[in-house]
Amino acid sequence: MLMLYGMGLVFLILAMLWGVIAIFQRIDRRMLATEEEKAQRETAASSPPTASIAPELLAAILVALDRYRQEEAGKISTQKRYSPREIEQGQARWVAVGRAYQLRSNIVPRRRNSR
Amino acid sequence: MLMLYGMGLVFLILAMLWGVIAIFQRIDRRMLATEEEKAQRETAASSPPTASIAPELLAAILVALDRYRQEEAGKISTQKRYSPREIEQGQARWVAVGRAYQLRSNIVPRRRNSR
Amino acid sequence: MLMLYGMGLVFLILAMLWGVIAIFQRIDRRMLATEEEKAQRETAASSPPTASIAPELLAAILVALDRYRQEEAGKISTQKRYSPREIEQGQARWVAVGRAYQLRSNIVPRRRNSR
Amino acid sequence: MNLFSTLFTGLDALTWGNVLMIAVGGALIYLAIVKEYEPVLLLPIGAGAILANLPLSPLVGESGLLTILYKAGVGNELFPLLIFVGIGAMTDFGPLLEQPYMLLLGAAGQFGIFGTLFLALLLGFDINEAASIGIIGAIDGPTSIYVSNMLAPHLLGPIAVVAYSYMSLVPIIQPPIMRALITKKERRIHMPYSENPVSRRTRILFPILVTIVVGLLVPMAIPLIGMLMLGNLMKESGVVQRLVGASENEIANVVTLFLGLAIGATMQASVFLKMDTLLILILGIFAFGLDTAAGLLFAKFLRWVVRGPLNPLIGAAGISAFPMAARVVQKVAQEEDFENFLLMHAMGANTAGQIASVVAGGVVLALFAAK
Amino acid sequence: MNLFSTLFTGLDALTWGNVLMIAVGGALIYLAIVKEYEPVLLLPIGAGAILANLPLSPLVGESGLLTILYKAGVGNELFPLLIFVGIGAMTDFGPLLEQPYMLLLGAAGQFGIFGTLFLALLLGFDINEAASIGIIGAIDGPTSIYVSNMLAPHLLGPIAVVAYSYMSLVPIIQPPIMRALITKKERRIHMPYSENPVSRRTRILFPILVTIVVGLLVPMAIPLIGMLMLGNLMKESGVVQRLVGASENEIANVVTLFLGLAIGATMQASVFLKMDTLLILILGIFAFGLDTAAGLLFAKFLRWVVRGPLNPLIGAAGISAFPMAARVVQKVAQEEDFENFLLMHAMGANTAGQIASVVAGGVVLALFAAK
Amino acid sequence: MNLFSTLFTGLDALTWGNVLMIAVGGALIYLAIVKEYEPVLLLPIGAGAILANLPLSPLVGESGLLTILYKAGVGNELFPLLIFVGIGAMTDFGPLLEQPYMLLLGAAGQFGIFGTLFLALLLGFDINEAASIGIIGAIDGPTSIYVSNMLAPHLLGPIAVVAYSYMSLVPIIQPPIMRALITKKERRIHMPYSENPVSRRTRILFPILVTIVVGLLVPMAIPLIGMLMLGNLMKESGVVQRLVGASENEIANVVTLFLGLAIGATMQASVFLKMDTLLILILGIFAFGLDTAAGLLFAKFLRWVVRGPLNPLIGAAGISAFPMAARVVQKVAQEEDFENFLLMHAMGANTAGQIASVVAGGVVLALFAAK
Ligand code: NA
Ligand code: NA
Ligand code: NA
Repeated sequence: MLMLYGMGLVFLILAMLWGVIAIFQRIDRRMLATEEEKAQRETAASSPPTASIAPELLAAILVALDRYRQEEAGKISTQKRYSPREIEQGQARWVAVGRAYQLRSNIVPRRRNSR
Repeated sequence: MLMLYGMGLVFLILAMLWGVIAIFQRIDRRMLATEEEKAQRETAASSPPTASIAPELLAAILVALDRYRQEEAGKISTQKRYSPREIEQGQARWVAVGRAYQLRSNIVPRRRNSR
Repeated sequence: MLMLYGMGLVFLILAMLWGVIAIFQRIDRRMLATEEEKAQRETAASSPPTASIAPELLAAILVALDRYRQEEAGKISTQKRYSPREIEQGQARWVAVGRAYQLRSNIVPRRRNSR
Repeated sequence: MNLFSTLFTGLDALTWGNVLMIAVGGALIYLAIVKEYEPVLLLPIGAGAILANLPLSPLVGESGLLTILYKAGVGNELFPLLIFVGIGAMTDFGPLLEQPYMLLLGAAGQFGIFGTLFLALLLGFDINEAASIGIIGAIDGPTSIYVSNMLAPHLLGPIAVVAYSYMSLVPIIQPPIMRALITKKERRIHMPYSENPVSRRTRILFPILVTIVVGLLVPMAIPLIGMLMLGNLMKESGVVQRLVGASENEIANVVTLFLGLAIGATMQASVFLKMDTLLILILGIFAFGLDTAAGLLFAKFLRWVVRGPLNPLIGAAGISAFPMAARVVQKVAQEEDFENFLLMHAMGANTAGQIASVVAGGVVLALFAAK
Repeated sequence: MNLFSTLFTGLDALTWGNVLMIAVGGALIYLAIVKEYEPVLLLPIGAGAILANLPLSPLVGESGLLTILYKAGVGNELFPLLIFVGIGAMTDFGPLLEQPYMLLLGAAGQFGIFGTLFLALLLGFDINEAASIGIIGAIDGPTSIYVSNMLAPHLLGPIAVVAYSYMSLVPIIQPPIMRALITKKERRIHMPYSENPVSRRTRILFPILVTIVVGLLVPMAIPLIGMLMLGNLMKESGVVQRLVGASENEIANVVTLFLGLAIGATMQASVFLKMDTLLILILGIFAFGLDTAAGLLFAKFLRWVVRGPLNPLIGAAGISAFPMAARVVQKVAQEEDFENFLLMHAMGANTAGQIASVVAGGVVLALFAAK
Repeated sequence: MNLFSTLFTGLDALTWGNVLMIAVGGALIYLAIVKEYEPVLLLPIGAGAILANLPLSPLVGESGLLTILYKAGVGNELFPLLIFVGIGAMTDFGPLLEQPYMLLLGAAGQFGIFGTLFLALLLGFDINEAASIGIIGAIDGPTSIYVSNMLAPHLLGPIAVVAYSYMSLVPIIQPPIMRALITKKERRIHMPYSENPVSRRTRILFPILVTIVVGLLVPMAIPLIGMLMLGNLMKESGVVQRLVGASENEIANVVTLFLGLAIGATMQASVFLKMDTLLILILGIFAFGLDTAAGLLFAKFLRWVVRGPLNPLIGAAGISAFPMAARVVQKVAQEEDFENFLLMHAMGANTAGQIASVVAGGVVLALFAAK
């Protein structure tokens, strides 16, 4: 009995999760379809070149692309996020540029807006 | 008195550890002897070139070799061990190759074992 | 009232910190003055070349220099500090050199101080 | 006198039980180092067992280090849950999201839990002990530790040891069962790659919704599924790399070391050297086998239902034991046809098994913890 | 029966409050991932809120993980103080040491604390609650958590959420106020770079003396200022890189994750879903605005006093919110004159704001904690 | 009134003891930064001393951060033991395994423990205090902290400070003693490199067997030797790099910081500013000298026994103080003969001293802890 209850519950819950994912998939596909339609209208006549590429090469490209995307994703989000090291270095550069400009503005006298 | 007891105990225990290591050494040497015998029979006539090498060079080679061994040891054990990052990347490559093959099997129709 | 007390305290304390820093600054400037005097007497006639450098370049140099200093600071203090990894590696090199020398002293017989 | 009596307090207190347990600890270290069976856990467990069984060891006294570690993270279930955050941060649910029907294979791969539970009851274990032994069939270390520590903490040692040792044996346990139950012809089935797109939105929403759905249905599963999915959410979000790194590395490594030592410390001679431990050893193998068989047979059944190109081998990956089971599937499939690539499908079933294990752990707790 | 009753215990216990709080948790996660508002804190807070509000969640039970984390580091103030060590290790007080008069701008930027406190009293909050809400005006996460947890722990959740959310909004909140209060002409003022040399000796002595001076005057501020300056001392010493690394990375990351989860767990429906939370949301904005205005006006006043080239915009950086406020100043100044570089001056005011926030936190505790 | 009374509570409570202790803390920070004496420990200890001696410091109150850290890891001996895991993971017992007779030099280098103990008894310290002071002669930080915290916790502060400060002074303390006791001729002795092969099996079995042998003979030494050898076992196994990394870095760094702060916090004026502290300062030097002399003389004796090429200088490395003592030996030997390479031999004696220190710590506890 317990076995039945137990396995029944497990199957029930995972089936529900299946349902949840299925709904996601439908939404994804619909959204993608819209995007693809747009894309197709834009790229119109150009045919996909994948057919003529050796599968090993295709695989390599896929991997490289994925890797690149991951790295880019990491980099971008790092830049946007609060990340003191980068900030400090960024600041150092800014400050240095600022210093240089303001040193120059002391060396070469020129019109200032300040009183 | 306490000093005697204390230092006596310390010496006693460390002497016992010496005994333990000595036994190890004997086993090691015996094993190595057997291995060396085998190795000698194999390499027979060739004489060791160490005598003609400058000691600094020899030192450098020893260090480099040791370093290399350490790194190799680290790498191999890492590969064998459960290491999710590597697995994920490994998986990515496998999956990509698999994808490419199975994409091709869709593009170029060929005999399939499946029903 | 509380606002007055509170803000008053905050201003008071920060003003005191200002005083502390001001004292530091005075000491720093005095020390630097002495050092600069010495330096000037040494470098005497040579004029600073900064004026003729483009500010962007100057900025880049400043940043690079700062970076270099940081790294050097890090390295030196690491070397001086108790840092087992470096020690182990350092030891490996020492040991290897020592081994090589002492291997040689076994190969090429020479005068020993030992009994 | 003083010298000798001091010197011999330890030797005096030495029992045969201690000697045997030190040997068991040594054996675990041997498995860890020479056989490389899950070394990051078995080595600390073995070391903990030795350190706890040296007579009069202050490490397991009331304020001993191993006791402190046990109280700090095993007794209160902190450590296995923190490890789950790290596992979640390392898991890619992509293959599962592309083929969600795999979730059923994950469910089937938990059959061994209840089968073993039943058998343990027959062998005379009480209901909580039986459930703890059954959970070995989840084939997931932290789940086994979490559940057994809650239901029958006195069996934690042997259960954890069995769970991790056998997990390393998956490449030896599974293939014979796979070859026996799945015909050569079936093993040759190629599976087309399903080109279901998975958006970033889906990947981010998935861990959140799984937590809510499972949490609402089985509140006892909230800690396990919640921490697993928290790790995955952080990974997929892409905006908290620092926290993901801390979960995967700092937290996971430190906690693994402490968890292993603390579990090893529970392996005291008086608790471990019993017939029960031997039975758990046997029941564990049974759980692994039953899980695998159930997964395979269910996959066969599923293939009969859908009548499509489904290779029943991937059912074996539903047991979890991530990622070894998926690799075993790929290997066995390639034995028959070198150009058959099932790995990605197996990974889907494997991550499904991971989720199903956690759900099953919660179900077991819901059914037995209250009683 | 058993099956269904087991299945529905969670759903049975679900209240509208839970649903709403899960939605709030989801909203925080949305802000963290999509808007990238302080994700390292808001994502764990949101996840903690969801996990704590799933009905019957064992995570917030007496020995639940989130309760353990709360007790281990929030209740006893350990986590915010450890984060301060990391912040100190990351902060460069160089620009401030070159222009110490900036400290007054930092003091002015705390006006919002007391202004908001006053307003909160008028709105009917009791004195400790009002002080806790006022401390949002410190515009510094750990200070807000430390002080509010000491004075009014039941408001910790909303105050932490408001503090971190609005901190991300600084680039939106500040510019309009800056444009309104500072004339175009003033915004164009260039500030010469002050060539005050700062020796290594000064950089090392600074954190020590600040700790002693502030500690002697306001003992309640010792934990906050002491930990901040400990981190800075370790950094400037240059001889304990290992400890600096541990403070900035290992400790900071792990503690941030645990702190966020624990704070999220305090956001129970019964505590969070009150009028008070809404009022705190409004008072928070008020505190940010008042701080900025006070900083700007005080900078204008200072310029009138010294009659030198002082761009009043840098007053806005005195609120702390390091390093965002300084960047906002630079951006607004460059809108008027592309060649105007105020960043370093703003950084001075910004780190002054950091110190002033901590001092103000101590002053608030000294005035109210005893009562 | 309120303003001034608030402002002056701290200054009011200030005593001369506080001022002196803050100065002591400053002096420790000076030694750490300028002299680079063990900065990773002395800087946090100094900072802890300042923070604990600011009047009314909430950090040392009942739920203050420093009190929490003390309870979390010093009172229960967790921190020194965790540091031992890291030390074990960094130590290479290879040179010792090649020349095991070095173990006797390690034993001889512990003579200072018992000599100092005896002297401390004469000076009027009670038996437990005397043993705690004697353990400075182990010349090993964590051992000193572990033993003294168990026998005489009120002396922990000065003992830890003395142990770490003098450890940095080894290059100054040892050479004169070496030159006084060992003749020029002896210092010139070359030692042949012993080509005893050490297999990986031996390297792995060594830490296990040392734990068992020492543990059986001196149960009180199990925590110290067990953790040291656990770290070494993990390192030599080569299969748990993740755990080794965590022990060497994450755990070691975080624990060192917390340990230093907590020890600093024990240095309250009322406890530290006593004649006893001054006596400990003097007895510490005595312990270091006695250790060195005993090691050197025993090495001379050993040379007389074996009548082989044994340079007595390596006896000085038997005191432990790893790896400084070994370097001092090499340096002093090279002063006489630039081509004399004793470093590897000295390293053997040095790691022997490490093991002997731990064994001696256990022996001291076995002899005195029970009473
Ligand atoms: Na499973
Ligand atoms: Na502020
Ligand atoms: Na020693």
